[in-house]
Amino acid sequence: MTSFRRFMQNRTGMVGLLIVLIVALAVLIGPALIPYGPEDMDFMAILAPPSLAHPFGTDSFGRDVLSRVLLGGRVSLTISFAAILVAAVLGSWIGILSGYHLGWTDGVLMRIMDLLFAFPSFILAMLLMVLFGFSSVNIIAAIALVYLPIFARIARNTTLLIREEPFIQASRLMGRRPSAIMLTEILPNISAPILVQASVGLAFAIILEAGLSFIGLGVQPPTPSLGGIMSDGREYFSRAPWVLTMSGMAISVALLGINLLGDGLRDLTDPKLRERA
Amino acid sequence: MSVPLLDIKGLRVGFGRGAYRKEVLHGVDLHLQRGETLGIIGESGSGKTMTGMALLRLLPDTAQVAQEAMLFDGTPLHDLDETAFGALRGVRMAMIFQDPVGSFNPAKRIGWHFRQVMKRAETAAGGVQPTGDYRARAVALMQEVGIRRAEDSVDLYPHQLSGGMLQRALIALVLALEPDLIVADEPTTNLDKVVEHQILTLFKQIQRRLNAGMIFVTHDMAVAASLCDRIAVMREGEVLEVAEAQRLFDDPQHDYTKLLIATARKLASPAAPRGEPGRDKPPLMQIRNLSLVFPPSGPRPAFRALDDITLDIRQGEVIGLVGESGSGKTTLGRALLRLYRPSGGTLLFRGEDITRASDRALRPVRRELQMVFQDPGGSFNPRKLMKDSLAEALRAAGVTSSREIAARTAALLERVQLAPEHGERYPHELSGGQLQRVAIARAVALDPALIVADEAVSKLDVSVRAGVLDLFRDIQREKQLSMVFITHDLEVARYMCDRIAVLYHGRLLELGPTERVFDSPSSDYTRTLLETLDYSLGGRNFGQAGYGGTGTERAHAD
Amino acid sequence: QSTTLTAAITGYNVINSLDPAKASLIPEFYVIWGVFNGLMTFDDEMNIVPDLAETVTPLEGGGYEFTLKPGVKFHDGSELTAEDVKFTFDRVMAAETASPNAGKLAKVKSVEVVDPLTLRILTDGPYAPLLTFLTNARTGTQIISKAAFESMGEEAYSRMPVGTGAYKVTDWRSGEGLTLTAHSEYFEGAPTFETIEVPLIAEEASGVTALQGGQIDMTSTAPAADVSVLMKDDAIKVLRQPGLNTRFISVNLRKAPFDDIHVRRAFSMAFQREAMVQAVIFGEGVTAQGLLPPQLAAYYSEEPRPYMSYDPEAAKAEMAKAKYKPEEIEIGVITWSGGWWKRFAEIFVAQVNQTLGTKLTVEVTDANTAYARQKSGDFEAGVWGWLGMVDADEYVGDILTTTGWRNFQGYSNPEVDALAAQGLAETDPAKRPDFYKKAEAIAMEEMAVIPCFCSNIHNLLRADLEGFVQRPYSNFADQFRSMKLG
Amino acid sequence: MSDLLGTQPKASSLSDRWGPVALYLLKRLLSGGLVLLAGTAAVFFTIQAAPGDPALAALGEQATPEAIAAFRAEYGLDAPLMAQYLRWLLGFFQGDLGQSLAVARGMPVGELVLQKLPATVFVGLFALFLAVVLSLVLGTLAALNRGKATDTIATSIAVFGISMPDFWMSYVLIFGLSLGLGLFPAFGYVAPGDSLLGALHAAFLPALAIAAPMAAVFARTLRAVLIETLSKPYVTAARSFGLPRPFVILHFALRNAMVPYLTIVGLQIRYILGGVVVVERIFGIPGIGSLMVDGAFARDYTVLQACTVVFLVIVLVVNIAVDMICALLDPKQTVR
Ligand SMILES: Nc1ncnc2c1ncn2[C@@H]1O[C@H](COP(=O)(O)OP(=O)(O)OP(=O)(O)O)[C@@H](O)[C@H]1O
Ligand SMILES: Nc1ncnc2c1ncn2[C@@H]1O[C@H](COP(=O)(O)OP(=O)(O)OP(=O)(O)O)[C@@H](O)[C@H]1O
Ligand SMILES: [Mg+2]
Ligand SMILES: [Mg+2]
Ligand code: NI
Repeated sequence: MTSFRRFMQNRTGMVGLLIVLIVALAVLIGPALIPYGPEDMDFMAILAPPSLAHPFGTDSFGRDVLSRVLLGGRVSLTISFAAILVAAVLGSWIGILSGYHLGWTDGVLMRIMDLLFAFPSFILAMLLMVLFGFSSVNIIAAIALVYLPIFARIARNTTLLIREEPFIQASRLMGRRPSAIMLTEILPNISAPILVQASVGLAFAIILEAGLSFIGLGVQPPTPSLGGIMSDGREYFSRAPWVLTMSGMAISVALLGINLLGDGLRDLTDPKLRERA
Repeated sequence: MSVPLLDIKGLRVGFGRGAYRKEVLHGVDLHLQRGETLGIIGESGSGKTMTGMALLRLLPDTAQVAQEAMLFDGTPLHDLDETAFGALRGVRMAMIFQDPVGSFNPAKRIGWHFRQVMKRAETAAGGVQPTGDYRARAVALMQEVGIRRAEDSVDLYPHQLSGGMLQRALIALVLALEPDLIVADEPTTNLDKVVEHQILTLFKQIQRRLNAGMIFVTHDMAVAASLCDRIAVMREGEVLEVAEAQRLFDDPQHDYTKLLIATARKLASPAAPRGEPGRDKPPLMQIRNLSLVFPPSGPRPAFRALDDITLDIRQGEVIGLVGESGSGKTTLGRALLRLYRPSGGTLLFRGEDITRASDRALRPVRRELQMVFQDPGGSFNPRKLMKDSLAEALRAAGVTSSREIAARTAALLERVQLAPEHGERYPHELSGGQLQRVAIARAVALDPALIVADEAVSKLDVSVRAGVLDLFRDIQREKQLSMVFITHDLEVARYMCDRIAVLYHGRLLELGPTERVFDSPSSDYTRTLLETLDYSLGGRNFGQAGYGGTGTERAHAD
Repeated sequence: QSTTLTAAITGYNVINSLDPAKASLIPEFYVIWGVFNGLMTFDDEMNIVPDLAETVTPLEGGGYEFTLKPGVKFHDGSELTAEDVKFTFDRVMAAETASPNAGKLAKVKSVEVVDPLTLRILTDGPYAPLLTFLTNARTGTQIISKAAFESMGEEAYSRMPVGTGAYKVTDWRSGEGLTLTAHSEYFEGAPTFETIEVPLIAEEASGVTALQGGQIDMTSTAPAADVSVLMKDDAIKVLRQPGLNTRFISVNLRKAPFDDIHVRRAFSMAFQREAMVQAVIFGEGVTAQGLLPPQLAAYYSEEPRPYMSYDPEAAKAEMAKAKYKPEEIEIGVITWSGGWWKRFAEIFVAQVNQTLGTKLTVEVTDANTAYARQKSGDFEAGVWGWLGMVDADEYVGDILTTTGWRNFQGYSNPEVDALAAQGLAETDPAKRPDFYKKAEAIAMEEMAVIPCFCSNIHNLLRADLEGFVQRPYSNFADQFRSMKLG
Repeated sequence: MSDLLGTQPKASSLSDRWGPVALYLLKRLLSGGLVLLAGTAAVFFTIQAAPGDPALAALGEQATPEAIAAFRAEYGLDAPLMAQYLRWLLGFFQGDLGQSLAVARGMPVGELVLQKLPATVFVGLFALFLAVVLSLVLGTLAALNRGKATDTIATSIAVFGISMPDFWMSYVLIFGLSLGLGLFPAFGYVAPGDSLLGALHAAFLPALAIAAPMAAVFARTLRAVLIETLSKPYVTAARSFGLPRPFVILHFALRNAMVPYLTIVGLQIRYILGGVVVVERIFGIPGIGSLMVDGAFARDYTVLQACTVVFLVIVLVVNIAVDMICALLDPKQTVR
């Protein structure tokens, strides 16, 4: 309750939340409100400029760009969200395991994370896509693998920080099982930095997904994704600049919201900032 | 009297705006003469630091400061703009901060700090040609404050000096500025008693030399008593009373002052001798030649934290573990509980060897060995209600029925003199004293045979300390627990313990009944340690002996 | 006048080998055309005319006798002789060379040197496309220097080849570009530009911005979407014409559901080819109803073919005759992630699904996987198309005959095989097209592939650049010699 | 009470601090080597598991079956996988990265990589430089004017930067600054060896496109860290000595904010390298990122392996360098 109140005070966070909510609402119910489906082709209106009928214009198949951007946004957000979720859950688990047990477990797990982390993110994702084929599931897996080591490291470091905390020691002294300690004592207390990282990661995941789709390694058509629409729009930019511009601005707005929200969350969870606020 | 050096009236400091505004000083009045020392005492959070910071305009931007008057040597400070004030700060007024380690730029050597400060002092004095030989002057100053091998020390980084040395260096820095007003904000709280003693001595000398006015902030009654001419008592942003040091102790006006003084006196008076409990019973825990080596990590070599410790803990006795910071008290405590695995020696619990027992094998024994930690806040999962933390412990003790758990939780809370509603709170919603009570309750819930209390009261305010100590002692007697009481506070050790063990560099230097150790210590180190009690145990004669506020200077043989 | 021209190859950035026998990628030929000459060449009207050859005389029983132009110099200054020509052809034909272009000379029995400037190519019976295959096009029969090749070795030669062309390669930065320098002793006179920089620009769109930004002077291709806009730009000259190519849906006739002719016909009638041309290549092309493109004018059949136009009712009716139910057809149409190829599959799938109620999906992979799967027969349907093929046999013979090496769809009809064989042997240009037209008609009736459209080819030049004559097979470096800034 | 004030450590000389550094370096290099081995093995076996064939990429869609067979024999692609990998590994240890299969058929990969590396390094460093400079300015301005208009503006710029994916930024820059205003070339790369000014001019837009999101991340980090150091007691102490404000900001606040700042910079190197790949393609920069993309698409595993090695080494070197700089800047830690 108090943290919610504190969040309400945070102007950045609130603006971010507002944008995110609007974006979420738009991508969730927006497509249903538009008279054109994102896959409805109209060969009479190929590359029509923005108008009242098509506020974002149409693409090369005469599809309504607005409805494609909205649905594409939904797809991109879903993929990024799923990827971050997978990375966060798996990464936290690996990190806690590593940080709690240390020693051998830690060595092996962290070397694997190091390996993943050594690859430039985009290249790692790209390689995975080329190797395992293009599909939404593979994109999710690729992005998740890119972020896995980040979450694992954060979880491990925070676990290391609190594993010597008296309340953990007290738990150990009660003779509780390590798994129980990890689950009920450690996990709730490292969730804040994980959450903040997740919000930052979400923005990067969207960029990564869009980047992959942009160079043609994205979801399968006709499903739109923001990067895919941009990639198409880039091809006929000089003829129909609105496709790239509108989808590009859409992605920027979504990222803006998520970033601001992330800032707000960070301010909220960082005890140092909190003290001084 | 002449114009006071400092005259503050109606100082108010607040943070935040609008509905979120929180005032932390509600109109503070203080005044100070040249050469005089004004003590400010009061519990943590009462606004002592804020007063000093407001005076030097060092508060963060988020703070709003208002005052009726603030005169420095007759000049109204509040009329000065940033530039004019900047010309005063660091030149005529200076502050010594609570945390000497934090006051130095960790990236720069000690000498660098001196050079910058001296340059600044020269510019302020309008000195055109810099004297240049900052280093020599720095060394001289450092020698003056009693830093040995000052030549070498100026080339060290702050983290390479001990807290005591840094505190001295900080004082030397302020000396270099030669101010008229020194605000010293708890300059010795972080130091152990031995060092504190030296530094306070030094302080007085310097003040005398500069004939400066000094505001000395502390929460330690004894220190204030022995150092200050006048003492102001603060609580919750208000000055409750100001009086001559002697008078304050003889005739406190305010209830809060009375409470503070009573608590301090109580701790200072030795407990009634209790003999040596458990002498005839078999020892609960036998420690034989215990040693512990921390393995090397990164660039740091292996470190022998415990060395050949032999000690029996008898049923129902309280052993005090004292020694300077870093001597291995905590490490020994944790080794006893098998939170660390000893590197050598044996550890027998009820005759059973647990030196190398695996975590799994230890689990049944664990409940018998409990710990109460220094940081009451940190020893609870911040995301759990207090009653859930207690319930957790009860479950670990084998209680399964939820009705019984509820009943026992309530009983435990009651036993540590808390209301049931305290169980419904989160850790941050309780005060330190209350938290430590719950911590005791949790330890007791498991029905242990041994409790290790690691600096269990050092983070608590003086005013609540005695209460918690009494609770400890009551429960210990009631349940006939054995207890290892770790502290660096000799008063506390004497108040609580049956036997005292003195650790020094990981070795057991001395072990004996409390009375014996205090009366006829067998090692030099213990003797040195006890010397510090002379003033801190001023309870025998508060306000009389001291560092010569108004009294005579205390002879001190070095 | 500047003596350097920057002519970018756009849409590609890999050149592996400039050895004609080994070359097979389009950008490789783009360069080879300027570095080498063939015995023959195409003139501006796409007629085959002698290039290094002076005279060409048909021989009884198949083959030709060629006399060479005297005094033709290689880049290293040595003179071209019949030995070089024989060496070139023998090498392409030799099994150990494993030349991807060996098929062009498959019917050649032997190459005989008569005198230093005369040679004979003997074939197994009449072999109609031979002269076409000896042109300086995507053929691999460009003449190399025997002496230089033998002294340099294949590896080095393939990077710094010695030819007779107007330009020689003087620098080659892998994946990045090449520098060509004028061959001053070129047999038709020294070229205008001293140096030609040939950067390789992977993204066509980047090529356009580079041209607009003045970093390059011309491109080898243009993104179809930009063409209409660029034509309005006075600073840029757009060359365009229908190209020698056909884009089609390759269907696997060995597998369900395309083993059923009715499915293929239904599919062919279920989509609008005109819309496809608009949406996929922005009108830069024409619809196709067969494999032979309009640019092979003599071979092109204008009269409408059945099943080749959009007719939803007929499509449904045809589908009803099939043994498969439309809603049970859940196959993927393979395409790859390069620009319009993806849209090609996408619009096909969308329209067919809409008309017939099938459940086709688009299966985007990368180009390499798409190639591999088509070649190995691991596919149901995919978009496909060949580029720069200059002889009718390369369409009908290679794609539609049982043993044709481009026949990925597994089509087999003895009648078509026979007609193709006859066409191969018919040297009379007047009679030859008939065989191919007939063969194509049969195959299209059976819908061996589903033809979609032919796309235009483009070159973009800065407005003052002149002398580039565009050929429908999409030529490039062969024109550098005649180019100048006007 | 004579010597209770603690032992006196010696002033630490540089050689004292570099002693453990050598050991640390050795350890890092060793573990880096292991990562390298694992990385190449992972890349090799996954690329082999993927569909596609380098022969097709090398020979194009016109390739005849005979040509493909000959190609496979020529490059030993018909040998068992393990044997192929071991052969590569053996070569690697002898400094031979093999021949490119498809991207630049037959060309020694080492040579190829050396040809491409300078462009990537140049653009990457340029981007890093821009990101650092931009972020230092923005972050410091924001932190010093916390809560004021300047802070809002600087933070907004930073948030805006993060909200622009590099490829989208590239287009905005191309159409705005290049084709629109004609300030910078839209395409192409000039080697710094040919003309440093020309190289900077040509690489400005791509570097900026990569740098913008990074600058934003750095700036936000710096702002947060700086706000934290500004509230450190030593800053208050420095003010209480009356030291001038700019001096305090520079030598107390910024100086101590550098370690966490640089740590973040080091961590972001993988994004910079990733950004380079996309931006290289858009701007036609002949770098190692494009090479790796081509290698992946062409299944040219020798090229891919070599690029993997290069990228892993870059990341390793940068991280070690950052650690070293941090160790140098922070007297407390010799090395972490
Ligand atoms: N930046 C700040 N914002 C809001 N409140 C603050 C801030 N700094 C201090 N306070 C509050 O002001 C009050 C007085 O703090 P101050 O530091 O003066 O106490 P103190 O008497 O020095 O305590 P201690 O003995 O613990 O040093 C406390 O309640 C504290 O929480
Ligand atoms: N986990 C550890 N690894 C390495 N060295 C340690 C570790 N914990 C403590 N030490 C070292 O062991 C020594 C003893 O530490 P310990 O915490 O027991 O001291 P202490 O007497 O409790 O001091 P304090 O009064 O400051 O709490 C110290 O020098 C400390 O630096
Ligand atoms: Mg304070
Ligand atoms: Mg301790
Ligand atoms: Ni002494």
